[in-house]
Order: sequence, then C-alpha cells, then structure tokens
Amino acid sequence: MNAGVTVSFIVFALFVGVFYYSGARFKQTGKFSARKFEALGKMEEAIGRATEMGKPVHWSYGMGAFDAQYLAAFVLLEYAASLCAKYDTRMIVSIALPEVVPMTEEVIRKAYIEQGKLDTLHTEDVRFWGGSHNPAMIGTISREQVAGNFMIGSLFHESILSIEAAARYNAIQVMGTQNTHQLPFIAAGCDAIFIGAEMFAAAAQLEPTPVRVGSVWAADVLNVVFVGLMIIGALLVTAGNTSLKTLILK
Amino acid sequence: MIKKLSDIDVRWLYLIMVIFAIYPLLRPIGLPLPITDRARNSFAAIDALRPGDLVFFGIDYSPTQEAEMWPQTLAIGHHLAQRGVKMVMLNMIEGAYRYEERIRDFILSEYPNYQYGVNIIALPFTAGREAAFNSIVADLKGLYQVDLAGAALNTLPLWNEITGAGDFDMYVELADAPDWWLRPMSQVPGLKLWNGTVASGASTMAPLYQSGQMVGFIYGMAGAAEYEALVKKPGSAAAAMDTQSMGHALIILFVILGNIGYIVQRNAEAKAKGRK
Amino acid sequence: MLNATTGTWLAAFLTLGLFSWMYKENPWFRLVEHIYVGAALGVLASQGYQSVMDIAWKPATQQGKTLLYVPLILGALLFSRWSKKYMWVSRSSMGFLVGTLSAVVMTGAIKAQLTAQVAATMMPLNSANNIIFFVITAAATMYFVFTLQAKWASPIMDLGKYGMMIAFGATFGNTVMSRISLFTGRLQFLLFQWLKLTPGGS
Amino acid sequence: MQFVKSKLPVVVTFGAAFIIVAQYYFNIPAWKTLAAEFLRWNVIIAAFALALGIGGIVKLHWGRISRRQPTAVYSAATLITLAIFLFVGLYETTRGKTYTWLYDFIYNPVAATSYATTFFFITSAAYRAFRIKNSYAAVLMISAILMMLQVGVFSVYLPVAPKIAAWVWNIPTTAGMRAVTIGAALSVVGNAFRVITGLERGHLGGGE
Repeated sequence: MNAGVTVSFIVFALFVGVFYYSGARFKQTGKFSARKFEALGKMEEAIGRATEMGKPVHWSYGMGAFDAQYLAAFVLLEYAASLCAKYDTRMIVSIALPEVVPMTEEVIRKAYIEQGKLDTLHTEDVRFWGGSHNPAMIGTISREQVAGNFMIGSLFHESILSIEAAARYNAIQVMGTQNTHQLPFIAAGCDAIFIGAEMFAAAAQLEPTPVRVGSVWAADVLNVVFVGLMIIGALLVTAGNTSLKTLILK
Repeated sequence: MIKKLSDIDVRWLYLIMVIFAIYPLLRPIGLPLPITDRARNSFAAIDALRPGDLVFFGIDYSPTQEAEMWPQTLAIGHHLAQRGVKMVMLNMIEGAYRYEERIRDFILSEYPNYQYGVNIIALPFTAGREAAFNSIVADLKGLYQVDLAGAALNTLPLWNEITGAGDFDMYVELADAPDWWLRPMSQVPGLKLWNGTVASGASTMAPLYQSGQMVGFIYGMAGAAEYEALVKKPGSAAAAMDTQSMGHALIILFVILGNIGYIVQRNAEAKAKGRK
Repeated sequence: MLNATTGTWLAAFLTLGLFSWMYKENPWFRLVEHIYVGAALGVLASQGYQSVMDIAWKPATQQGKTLLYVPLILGALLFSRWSKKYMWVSRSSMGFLVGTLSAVVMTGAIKAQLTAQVAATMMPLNSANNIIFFVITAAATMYFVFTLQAKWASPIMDLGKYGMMIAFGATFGNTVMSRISLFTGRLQFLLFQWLKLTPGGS
Repeated sequence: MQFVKSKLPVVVTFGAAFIIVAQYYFNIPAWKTLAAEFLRWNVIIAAFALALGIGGIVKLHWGRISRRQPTAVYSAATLITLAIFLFVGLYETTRGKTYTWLYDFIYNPVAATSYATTFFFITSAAYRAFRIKNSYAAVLMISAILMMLQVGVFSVYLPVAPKIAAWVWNIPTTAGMRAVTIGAALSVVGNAFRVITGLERGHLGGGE
C-alpha cells in the first residue's frame, strides 16, 4: 500500500461494495424508492401550461462535453417527451454536440411510440447547432415564444442566456446540472432545479436499473458515513482528541 | 406606475449600466480598496519563498477570462520575480499559451536578473487537462521534450537540474476553471498549492482553502487589485475597481426596484382576487 | 497590412458587433458569432497539432522514442468518428482516453474532495462560527441522501437546502463581480486602445 | 470482428484504468512506469481530440451552403475563418507572427467579448430573478446582496459591510459549498467507476 491512500482505498471499496450489493438486491426485489423531486412536478406543470397556451417547450443539454450528466438527462428527456406526446405539445431540442443528435432522436422516438403517438412526432424539432448553439438557442426561444424551458446537462455560461431569453415569455423553467459554477444562476432564475446528484437520483426514480439504483445507494451510504464521521470526529476534536482526524488522512 | 417597476424593458437597465461603467474609467474616483485577510495571507505564503526555491507557475485561462486573470498574472509575476525564485511556467488550457508568452517576456524584460533557461523556463501547451497534470506528477521529464518556443529542453541548464515534480516547493496556479488541477497536484508530497481564480469559480475553491489544502487563494478583479496594492505595483485592476463599485451599487438598486414592483403588483392582484 | 492599427480596428468591429445583440438580434452580430465559431475551432485544432508535434511527433521521429508511435496511431484513429461506417475504429482510442481520465479523476477525487473535506469538517465545536459551519455542512450533506424518507430527516434536509441557497446567493454576488470585470476589460480596450482616450479625473 | 467492434473498447478502457488505479493504491514499480507511459499517451491522444469538433461543424455549415439556405453567408464566414486559422496555424505554427496577429486581433476579442456579454444578462437576471417569491429566494437574494456590498464604495459609508461579507463567505458559503463538493465528488467517483467497468459506454458512440 502506498502512503496516504489507505482510507481512500477503504472509501473506494465501500462504494464498490454497496454499489454491487444494492444493484443485485434491486434485481431481485425490483424495489426502489426515493424522495419526491419537486422539479419533476414542475416539468409536468410547464408542459401542461404550454398545452393550454398552444406554445411549444424548449430543451437543451448545454454546451459541455459528453459526460454522465447526459445519461441522466436522457432519462429526464424521455419523461418530458412522453408528457409532450400525451398532451400533443411540441418540444424543440437545441443540441451543441453532434454525437448527441442520434441519441436524442432515439429517446424521443421511444417516448412517442410508448404513448402511441408516433404519427404526431415532428422530427425537425431536434436541431443540431454545433458551436453556434447559444445564439441559435436564444433565437429559437424568442421566435417560438416557448412556455416551458428545460436545460439539463453539463451547463456553462449558456445557462443564464437561456434563462434570460425564456423569462421574457414567462416560461416555466426547470434546469439541472452538476457544474457548481452554474448552480447559483439556475437556482436564482428557475422555478425548480436539480442540484447536482439530484438528477441522477431522479433518473433512477423514473426508470430504475440496477446500475442507477446501485449508484444512488452507494452515494447515499457514503454520505451518511461521512456525516457520521464528521459528528464523531468533531466531538473528539472538541474534547481534545485528534486521532480520528489524523487517521482519516492516512 | 410603481407596478411598472417590475416590468422595465431591460435594455434601459443595460444602457444605465454601460454609462455608469464608462464614467469611472474616464474619470477615476479612486475609491478605497480594503485589503482582506485572505489576500494578506496569500501574499505572505508567496513572500515566505526563498531565492532559489523552485516554483511551478501555471497559466491556465483563455481570453474569455483575460480581464480578471491577466492583472492577477502580472501582480503575481512581479511578486515571484521579486522573491527571486526559479520558475517553470506551463499551460494546459487551449489558448492560454499566449499569456504564458506574455508573462515570460514581461519578467525577462522587467527583471534583468532573470535569464531564460537559467532561472526561468516556459513549457508548451499540453492537452488532456487533468490527465496532463497527472502526467506531470508521474513523469515531468518524460512528458516535455521542447519548450514553449520549440527549443530542445535538454539544452537549458535549469531543466537539467530538475528531476521531477517532487523537486518543486510551490505550485502557483492561475486558472479560470475550478478544481481539476488540484486533485493531481495535491498528490505531490510537500508541494504547497496556491491558486488565483475568477470570482465566479471562487466558491468551488473556498472549501479547499478552508481545509488547508491550499496555502494561498485570491480571486477576481478585487483579488488582483488587492495583490497589486500588496506588491506595490498598481495596475489595471485597481483602476477598474471604481467601475466595480458603481456596478454593484446599481445592481443592488435594480434588485430593490424589481422587488418593490413585484410586491406592489402581488398586493394588487391579491386585492383584486379578494374583491371577486 | 497585418499591423497593430488594422488589428485594433478589426477587434473593435468584432467587439461592437457582439455587443450590438443587447439592443436587438442583427446580421452584424450573427456574422461575428459565426466568425467566433470558426476562429475557436481553428485555435483548438492548431494548438492540438502543435502539441502533437512538440510532445510526440518530434520526440518519436528525431529522438528515437518509438513507443510514442502507439498514441500517434491511436490518436489518428479518432478521426474515423467522422465516418458513420468506420466509427467503430475510433472506439478503442476513445476508450483509452476515457479510461485513463476516469481512473485519475476517481482516485484524485476520493482523496482531495472526500476524505480531506470530511477531515477538515472535524472542527472543535467551541465557537458559534464553528458550530454554524459544522451544522450547515452536515445538514447539506444529508440533503444528498435521497433514499432516506424518514419524517425526522426532512427538517435537517431543509436546513441543508437553506445553507446551499446562502452559498449559491453568495456565489451569484461574486459572479456579478466577475462579469463586471469582463465587461470592464472590453471597455478598457475600446476606450483606451481603440479610441485612444486617456483617463483624466480629479 | 464483433469482438473488435464492441468488446475491445471496453477491454482497453478497463485495462488502462486498472493499471492507473492499482498503482495509485499499491506500490508496484513496473505498474508505476506503465501508468506514467499511459498518462503520456492520453495527453497525446487528447491533443488529437481537440480537432474532432471540426468534422461536425464543417458538415453542418457545408450542408447549409450547398442547400443555399438563407444563412449560407454566415456559414461561409465560419468556414473561411476556420480555414484561415488552420492554414496559418499549420503552415507557420502557433508561434508565427501572422498566427499571433490572428490570435490577438480576431480570436482574443471575440472570445473575450462573447463572455463579456454575460455582464448584461447578469444585470437583468439580478433585476428579475431576485424577487422574494419564497423563503429560499429570500435567502438567496440576501446572501447575494451581502456579498455585493463588500466592494469599494460601500466600505466607506458602511464599514461593517466587508466584515459581514467576509463572514457570509467564510462560514455559511464555504460550509454549503463543502457539501456540494462532497456530493459532486461522489457522483464523479460513481460515474468514473461505471465508465471504467463498462457499465456505461455512451461515450464510445452509438451505431455499429
């Protein structure tokens, strides 16, 4: 063992253990329950209002490189798309990365098939913009006067552009990202948000698979362990004993 | 009338902001600049370096964040050069190499005791970001063969003194992106970490400074202006701080206006509902 | 022709073009935005090329570091992504890239952002500030426990959410500073370098 | 062939990652050497990846030009700019005089300005978004205003303002961000683990 990584290794091993154990348990029981996410309800509300007003809703993943946030976003996109299919509301998707286009089309098509509404799908509403994503997105939001605006994924400064553009039409806005530098803007500007890991948990709730469930459980267990360690450690330090604090850095 | 306050055409706000941003630039007011403990402590951390100590100087921002990062780079470049440390500069962000060239040339022209290759080296761009930093940690000498200007590194005396990342005393990183440099660089035993970053990324780094994982931390134009004052080299950041004050005052005013309008409107709506 | 004067005028034309959007979307803005897309990609690709030359090609061909031909080939294979038919060729290169990066990120994050952060929260609870700090950290960490739905936990999570809202608000306030700086930077260029004004004043 | 198409990428991902993770935790000199070599390779392959975006953009804009869409003239501007930067960048390297001129007077101003426009958006966002709709929004607004009060002019008339801002920053903000950091790091670890073990392979690209 190298110096200074023993506890890191234990944390890693614990993560892997809980991940496989709870994934396997889910395979047997098929049970997974997590707390309600307000943002999911807001998405439905936005699509409902768009239906009443006869206006479309808009979706974007932001401009960040492809990462795990997209995988959670696909599940949430499918949720939104199936609501749109159900209520006959258009959803326009602005995309910056070429590789995401076929995946997006696939996800939306699946949602429409499941609702039995494939004949109402507008395939031209999935729009690839590449590097000109930001001005094109703002232009789309203004021209279509969208009633709902969703942005889930690896967001950068385009989040505030999208929020400000859609706010002019009083759109209901729901966004989510793990990028800490953008969380403040979406928290201030949106009606509901997914804070970081919330979007992974929401994805697991909507469409549980052993991998998703295992990941949520592993993170949950570690969070509880960390809080427990913080409490014990802080009490020990208060009493003048720093042994746990030094141990955890070993 | 008051209700309209919640619904002003934002372009009027933009115009007001522009006017109040330009004015103090042309007619500096010279508002005072309080120096924070954070800036003082960060200054002290670099000040504790001894002549001849070996320092990595990372320049990792693109032109998008030049306004905040370049004044920091100049101020810290001054300080490092004043301490007489040996510097190895590097960049890992696309577009940052231009600032590395500029600060290299600046130090060489301002500080005659610096001689390229003897006590200062500038390394070329490397892609891969976090993996590139890990590569430095694993094998610095194996990664780089030429310098920023394309010359072979093994002809430079300073490069031949260095065996690897473990030889360095401090890593000074000027970055517009948060934490991907810290995870790898914190693996080098005994290497002190020092960070200057943009104000928008500061909260990501704050817990890492509080925990003692970094010995110094400044951020934003304010951080640059404070540092300029501390190294006694007033520059563009100090000059821009009046605009900052104006801008903040206006934005707070806008928030208040928006809320007055909002509350009046909400009360009116509540009353209208009550009447029905 | 390619001197500083023409350059400054060109830069001013581009700068004002982007700012013109604030009044209204217009062709000038669109033109500059599209120039940006081209320039940004051009810079990325040129830098990539330069880096390959500096880090791999020259050492491989001139200094006999033949092992570096492996990444050169793997890197070149990435471009098969441009073809639908041969896209699969790029997958192993992509896998190598993502695998190594994931490995370093994972190991680095556990040490720097988990254990070190937990240890730093073990602080003596002997002052109001420390107690507030500790309570907010613990409560906001609990906020991310999604499978816990017990009644007693929800006020803790609420408290955590308030803590995060304070953090987000403060970050927003700080970012205002960032954004004003970026704008000031452009103004300094337009006023002092382009229009050659000089700051007067009291 | 099927193995090369679908299994090999997963094997490569896992193999490369395994060596790096293993040498991080355990002291095995040969693996350390191999890991250093892998990291160097990563840096080189990543440099190739920087040019990958060109394919999609050229295809998109070339399509618009050949279909003579109304936006064709803008697409032409993108492609011409790209061609100039590439030609000069490859011909005289990024250290050349012409390239530096292009960089300083075209790329630098558009990149800097494109970000500077967010100044306007944050102004209107502050005006519009910071309305006290509920208690969370109120906390958000108060905290933002306290931070904004620390700069310059306020410290003259309100000397306590910087002290309050420092407190908001050092105590609740740092504490709140620490929880966000821990949460984000756990997601990062989880995602990285799933990628390494091949449970997730969206990055490898769909289709056969």
